Amino acid sequence: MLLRSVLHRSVLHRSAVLRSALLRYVLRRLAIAAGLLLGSTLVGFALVQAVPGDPVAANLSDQALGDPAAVAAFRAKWGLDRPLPMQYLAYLGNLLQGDLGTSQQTGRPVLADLLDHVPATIELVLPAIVLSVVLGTAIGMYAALRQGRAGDQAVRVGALLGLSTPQFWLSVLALYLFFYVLGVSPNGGRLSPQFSPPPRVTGMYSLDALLAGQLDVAWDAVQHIALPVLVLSVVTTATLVRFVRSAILEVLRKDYIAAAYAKGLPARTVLLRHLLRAGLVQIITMTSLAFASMLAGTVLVESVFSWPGVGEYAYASASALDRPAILGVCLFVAAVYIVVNLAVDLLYGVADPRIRLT
Amino acid sequence: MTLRSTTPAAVRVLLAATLAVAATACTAGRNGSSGSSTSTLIVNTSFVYKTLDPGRAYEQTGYVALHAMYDSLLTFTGTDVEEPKPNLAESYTASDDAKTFTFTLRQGATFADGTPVTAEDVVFSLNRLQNLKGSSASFFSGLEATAKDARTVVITSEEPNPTVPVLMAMPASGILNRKLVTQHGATDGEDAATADKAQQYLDQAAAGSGPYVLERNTPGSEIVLKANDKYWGTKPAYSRVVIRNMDVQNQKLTMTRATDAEIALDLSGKFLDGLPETLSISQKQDTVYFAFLNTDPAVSKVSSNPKFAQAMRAAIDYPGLAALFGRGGGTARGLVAPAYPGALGEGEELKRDVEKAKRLLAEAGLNDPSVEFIYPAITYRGVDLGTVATKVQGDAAAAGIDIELTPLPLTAFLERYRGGKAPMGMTPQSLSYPRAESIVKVMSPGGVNAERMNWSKGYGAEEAGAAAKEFLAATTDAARNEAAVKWQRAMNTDSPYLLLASNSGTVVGSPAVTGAEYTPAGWTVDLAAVGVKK
Amino acid sequence: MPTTPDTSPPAELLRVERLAVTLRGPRGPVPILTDVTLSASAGEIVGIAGESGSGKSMTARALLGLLPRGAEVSGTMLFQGRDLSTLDRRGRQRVRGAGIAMVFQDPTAALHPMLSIGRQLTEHMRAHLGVSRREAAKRAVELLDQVRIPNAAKVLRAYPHQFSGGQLQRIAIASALAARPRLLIADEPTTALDVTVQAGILALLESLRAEMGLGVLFVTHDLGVLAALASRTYVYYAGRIVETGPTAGLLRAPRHPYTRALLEARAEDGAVMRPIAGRPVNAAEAPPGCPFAPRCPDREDRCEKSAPVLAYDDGERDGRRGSACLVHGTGGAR
Amino acid sequence: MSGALLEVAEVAVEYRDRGRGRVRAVDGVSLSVAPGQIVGLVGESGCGKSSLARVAAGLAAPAAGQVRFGGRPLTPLGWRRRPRAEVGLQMVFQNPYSSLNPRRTILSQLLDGVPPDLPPAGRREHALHQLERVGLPESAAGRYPGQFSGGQLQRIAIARALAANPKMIIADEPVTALDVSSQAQVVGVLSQLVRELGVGMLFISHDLALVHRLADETAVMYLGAIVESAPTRRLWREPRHPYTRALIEAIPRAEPGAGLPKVLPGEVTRPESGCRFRARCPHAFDRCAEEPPLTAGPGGRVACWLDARVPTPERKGA
Amino acid sequence: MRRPLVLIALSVLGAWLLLAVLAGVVSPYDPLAQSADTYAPPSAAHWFGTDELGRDVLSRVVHGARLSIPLALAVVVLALLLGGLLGLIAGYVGRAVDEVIMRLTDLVFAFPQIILAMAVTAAFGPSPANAVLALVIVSWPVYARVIRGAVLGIRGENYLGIARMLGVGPITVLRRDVVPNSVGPAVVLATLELGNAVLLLAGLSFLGLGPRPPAAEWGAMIALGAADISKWWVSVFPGLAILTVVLACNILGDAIRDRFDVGHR
Repeated sequence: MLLRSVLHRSVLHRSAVLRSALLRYVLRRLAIAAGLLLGSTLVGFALVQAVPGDPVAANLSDQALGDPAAVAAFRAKWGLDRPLPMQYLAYLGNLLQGDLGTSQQTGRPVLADLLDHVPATIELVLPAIVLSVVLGTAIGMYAALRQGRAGDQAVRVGALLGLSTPQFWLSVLALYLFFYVLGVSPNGGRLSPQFSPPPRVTGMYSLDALLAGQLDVAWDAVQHIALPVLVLSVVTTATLVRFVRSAILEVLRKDYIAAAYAKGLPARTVLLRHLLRAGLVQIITMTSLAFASMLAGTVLVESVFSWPGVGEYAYASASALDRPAILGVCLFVAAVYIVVNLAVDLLYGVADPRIRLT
Repeated sequence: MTLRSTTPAAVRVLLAATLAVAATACTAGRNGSSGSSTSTLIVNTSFVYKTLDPGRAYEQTGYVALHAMYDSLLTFTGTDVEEPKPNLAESYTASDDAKTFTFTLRQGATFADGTPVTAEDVVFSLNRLQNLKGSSASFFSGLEATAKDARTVVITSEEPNPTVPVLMAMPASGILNRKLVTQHGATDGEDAATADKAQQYLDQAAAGSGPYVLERNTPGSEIVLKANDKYWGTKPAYSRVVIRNMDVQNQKLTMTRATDAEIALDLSGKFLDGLPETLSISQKQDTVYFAFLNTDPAVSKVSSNPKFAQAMRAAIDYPGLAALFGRGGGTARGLVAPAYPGALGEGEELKRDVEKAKRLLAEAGLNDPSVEFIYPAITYRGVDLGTVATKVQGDAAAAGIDIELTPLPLTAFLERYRGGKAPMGMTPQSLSYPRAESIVKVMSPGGVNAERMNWSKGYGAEEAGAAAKEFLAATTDAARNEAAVKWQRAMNTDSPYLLLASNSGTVVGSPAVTGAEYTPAGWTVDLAAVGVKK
Repeated sequence: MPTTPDTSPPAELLRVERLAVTLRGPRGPVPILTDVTLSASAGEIVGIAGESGSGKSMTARALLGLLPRGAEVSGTMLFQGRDLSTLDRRGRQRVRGAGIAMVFQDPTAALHPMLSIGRQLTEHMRAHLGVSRREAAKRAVELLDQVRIPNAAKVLRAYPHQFSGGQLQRIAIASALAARPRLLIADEPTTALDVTVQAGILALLESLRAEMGLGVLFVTHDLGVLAALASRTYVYYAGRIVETGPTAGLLRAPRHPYTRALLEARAEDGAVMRPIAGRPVNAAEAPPGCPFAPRCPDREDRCEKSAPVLAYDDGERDGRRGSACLVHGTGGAR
Repeated sequence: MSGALLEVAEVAVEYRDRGRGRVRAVDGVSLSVAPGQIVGLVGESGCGKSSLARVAAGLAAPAAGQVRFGGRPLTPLGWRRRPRAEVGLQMVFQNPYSSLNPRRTILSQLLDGVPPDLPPAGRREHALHQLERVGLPESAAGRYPGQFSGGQLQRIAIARALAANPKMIIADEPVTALDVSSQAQVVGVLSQLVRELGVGMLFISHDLALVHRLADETAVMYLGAIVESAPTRRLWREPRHPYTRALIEAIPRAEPGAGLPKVLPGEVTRPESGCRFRARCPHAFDRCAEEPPLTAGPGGRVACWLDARVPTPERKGA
Repeated sequence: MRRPLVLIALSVLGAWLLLAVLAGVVSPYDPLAQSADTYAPPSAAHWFGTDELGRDVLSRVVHGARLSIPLALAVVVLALLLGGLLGLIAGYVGRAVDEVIMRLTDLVFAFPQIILAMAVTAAFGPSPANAVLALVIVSWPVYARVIRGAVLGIRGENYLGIARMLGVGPITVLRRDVVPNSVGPAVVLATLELGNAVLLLAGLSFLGLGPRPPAAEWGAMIALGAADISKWWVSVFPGLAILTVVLACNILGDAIRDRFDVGHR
């Protein structure tokens, strides 16, 4: 390490090297992401092959099953008459053209199904992740700064409680309490019945309604979003609080924080600039992890809140053993995860000059 | 909310029986006290939907919408399924041998675009239906439609077939606007299964002559219909119908608060408890639940023993099972659901006798028999089949029978069931069209369904077979109904089928609607018949 | 050149009297410093020597109010006549950086890895001196020139990982000097560096002292470094001062056995490296009596019973020899 | 150098550095150690001395050159058990806390290196004897590393190496991590060993003063190469390479009036060509644009054009 | 405050273990016994009420411990073994092997746990064994990474090199020096993951992918109760059971981590 730093010191004067280093970093990340994407198609494909049941038997009526022509037509349509590697290659080929196959359940292209379900999930996950990050960072920092005191203890216990609550149970409780008993929240779903979905731009009702100037629809959509977002945020916030707390505690022990105080900087500057900045890389990492776990959480939460999102679709596909849909969802989710990770890696470069500049 | 077993899938379970599956939820919402226009009817249902192409659709939600968009030659009105009524055909005649049927088309009926409905459209639609080789095509096999003139259609059947008029009332035989759909890739040729490209178009547009046309279709979320301006008949009461995907739980909550025109199609069982008195509830017992036993000793020494079937039949707590289904449930009588012609009458309910069950087991030399019991892990009509299976298990345990439950995803269930290797299992069944014909065909010895239990001889096969033969030979509805009763009694006496209970389809209407009636005809509710309460 | 007081009497910057620090440990209070009395003047480099755990770094942190939470401080710490322990938060902020600045042992750890050098040089400058961004940047360039970092303008935009340890320590010193402090506490600033680099830092500190009249409190474990740099030296052992005096005299004729042992354990040409028996203790582990007694070659029975106090040759403290030894010291037992 | 125990011949060590290709940390270093001899290797951090130590000990393979131990080429550690003959080459590391497995008793770790040909009863005896050698009580054997101070651990690490009856010990900064008081103890143990057991030792340190105290022969490394090597006394008294001189002058002396140590200007940066010390050398001249060879003479080896023995390069047109 | 918390957590977990062992004795009813008294709200006869088949919710909650706790333990132990082995190999052997194993963990990480577990159980059919299998498949990479990290962390430790130089074979070094010094963090992680495993298992059961009916499994019970949220007692009590077990596991895991000072993953 020392050796390296000695040999690299003169880098400062060689901006060409610098730029190519950044470029190489980005390219390497991209290559890894691409490899992972390819790998995830293979895993997904292999997984779906393990799904039992002859899709032909599951999808044709008995009459049709008795008709060899109908069976052959079905097999040809789904490429089931070719050997597995060929099926995989065909799948990859279709994938490259944006064709994820057709859901056996809905009879629609999986991509179209996903495009319908994804915005609904984004509408939940995006506010939930923002809320969690803001709350998690603030509370985590607060706890770290009051380490060992009552406030810290309360936060730690609260975070543990949040982590230990089953999300689906919390959803049921929340719905029972806020809708059934108190009546302050709307029931599940994305919109109250008296409203029609706004014209589709993003697919997110609240946003689309705003874009269309339908304030009442937007407000109704927001009301529907509130409860599932809160439930989703509980676990993620708890996770982040714990991560941020320990990350900040680690930074607090660093000399450069003592140095910042020793320079006579106001506490606020030290907290917001020095402490938070140093914890940033870790917070970004944790956020990406939290994002992945939140995507998973949507399966359970969406199912309770009747939310037609990706989680719901994933569950429906899995219970119906709808192979193209299962594969589609898996790939979609994996792709999101990989892309988020790529983004995080690239963000590291922005957040941490050590990555950016070497 | 979606539970472990609510599954959006429509799957054919039996030859002539549908298993419509309660679906996952989607857009749901509190029924606001204000806002919605009185001319909009909201239909809350768990979507079971694949397409709005009449030739391809086979699912409950699709049928509800299709019946409102596509007129067929005949139809059923209200909740009555005894006698097909005129629709696009103002009258029809049948030959004595039940092989030739002549339909005369109504004058002045037009499609939504104003084109008149002609015999050619009818022939095209029926040919397309058969050649698409979709799920309902088989019911129409052996039929041939010809246009005698612009207003006359003759349908001939190879076999004597008194059910042809009933088939002409099915949503599948809805008449399409030939000119319009051929422009969008439809064909009625032999190769329609591959050559027909009209499904995408039909999913987003209506090409029928029904009281409603399609305004918008968001699969999985909602189907919006609007009144057909050019409708030839009486205008429907509501100018707009929103069929929206909502799981059962939310349907209940929504209906509880509903003040506007709103109906729910999937509230059944316990979900009907505690609904406000002001709501209308219409039910028809059109589904039966039965267990089946494999008669092959190689599969199971236990289930293949006819005495075991008898013991099970005596062990089941029929009223208790029926109670699981709430107010729509009925104590088991016969394999033909009470809503249909030919059902067994009241007083023929099956009875529990645990002592008899134990005695039978002892006679059969079966000590603490244990047997696997498969069932689809879904919720059907608001009842988790797992709960039903668990109840059966509990009842059997009281008689000393150990049942090992194996819930399976629907497709996996079907595969095992069809594979003929499952020792025992359970499934609900309702009819694709309101006649006993199909179940008699498939469940009698030698039928597709009976073969899955390897049931061809013994185990009461002779008596059941004879009753089935008698049924199929009958050329009138009345004769067939009589034969169906006989057949069911035989099946209840000795067969590898254990009838468990019957259950109802339900339509719940808000106080603002009238005529929200459940029909066992296939389309659940006639949307055009729903009225506004004054 | 070793420093000698200027012709005019130097202004006293720092006066610490009977400083004691106790930390809160898991099993009750832990003494860290006991009865520390020292002073430093402008234009003077004062050395604090001792092994790890002797409390020399804690003295530095106590002066800046950077002790861990729960630390208890007694005694007085006067900086330019003001008692540091009575300052409020704002007052402490003003003293930190602008009055007393600090340079840490490991320069790679003491600079924030994700903030640019420019920001770390200027942020407190703007707070303390009220200068504009532009002026601050200008001053930062001057400072970098002063600590002999070439290419100053470019360096401002760079980040710490792009520099070697020696360069970083210069930058850290520049940063410490940014708000024109009067006293610089250098806590083992060269321990992590190579000898050739260390030589540069020592020369830099000496020139800063000479040119700016900076007072420096130089903390180290290496008496050799102090020989070259410090006019006066305090030797710490187990959280207290065991010997003090002008550096030259202290090295020439160490009085306390510990000072002598430290010198003899050094590897230097000619001399034999003589190990000190046992191992160093910190204030909390110190036995009653003289803390060095268990390791002391000249130990007498009384050493284990009573603790010696630091006593001075003629009662006047500053600049005078003093040692806390019952056997060789000037003072007696407490 | 026929009697050499350890011979390092033209060894190079390279690191693969992401995005920068290969980095040469050690660039053609040769040195040898005879039985009973202590060779000191001095250099500042990053000069490659630790990389060289690992290669010399067989922990890593050199990128070029060869290491011979007892006349035979040394096989770098791989997936096979180390040949018995090479167990005679041992190493003591800088960080004593990392040199012992914290979860095994001292005895069990001492037994690791005890020659297998000893009878079972003698093995324990042998192990305990090593503890005694480094001045620790036998009772230490049953304890765990966590119960010892750094200085004690370093002595245990030495005992552990001794258990294998080594002929040669490579000590890589063995006292740098220790307190002043422990340093002297460990240095004492090491020098005593060489005297008593006649083993050879390569003593690596950044502390020229320490090497001066201990080594018979001293080699000075700068940026991956040896710039000067000579008998320690001579090297200390009249350093011939400017870098050696700078090193010596930078050492602060705990003597009254010693004055500030001399400052070596510049940074450790390898020039594109020529003498690697050229940029910082106060005496650099034209010729230094070419790299001086390490040339042997009566008083040792030196790589500097200033030294009279270094042959004048034949330059075209000069 | 930490200590009493740990004590409470210990006693809660102990109580659950005791309940699991003594379920047959302490539960007032047969958890599978059906009765006509369906959906009875909590009362003196049925403290936690009854469910849709008239089964006693209290008895089912108590018996649920018998399923959830051992299954969660199985998940954690198997994942620790599998992940530990792969992580050890990756860290110790390094190079290509390491690369392959780590990319494999990346791949598994790319699929959110519950979704991958769902797909796996969908593929192999719902059953306790398959739920465990699915969760092992999705959770081993965590252990692999932690162990690999620990191995890499100690790979720089001199005692490994010294042992090899003393003539000890690589496998012996692995066994005596590498394993004991690298499993610590993974074992600590395992205690933290125990609660997580309970949650995931309950989640799978909630989706119908766990033990078969009529087994009393907490997640499945919540699902049944959620079918009609007005019968709150059917889902509230099993949920509380999960909450207490998971919370106790997490508190203990935290305490153990603090004790052994092992950082977050």
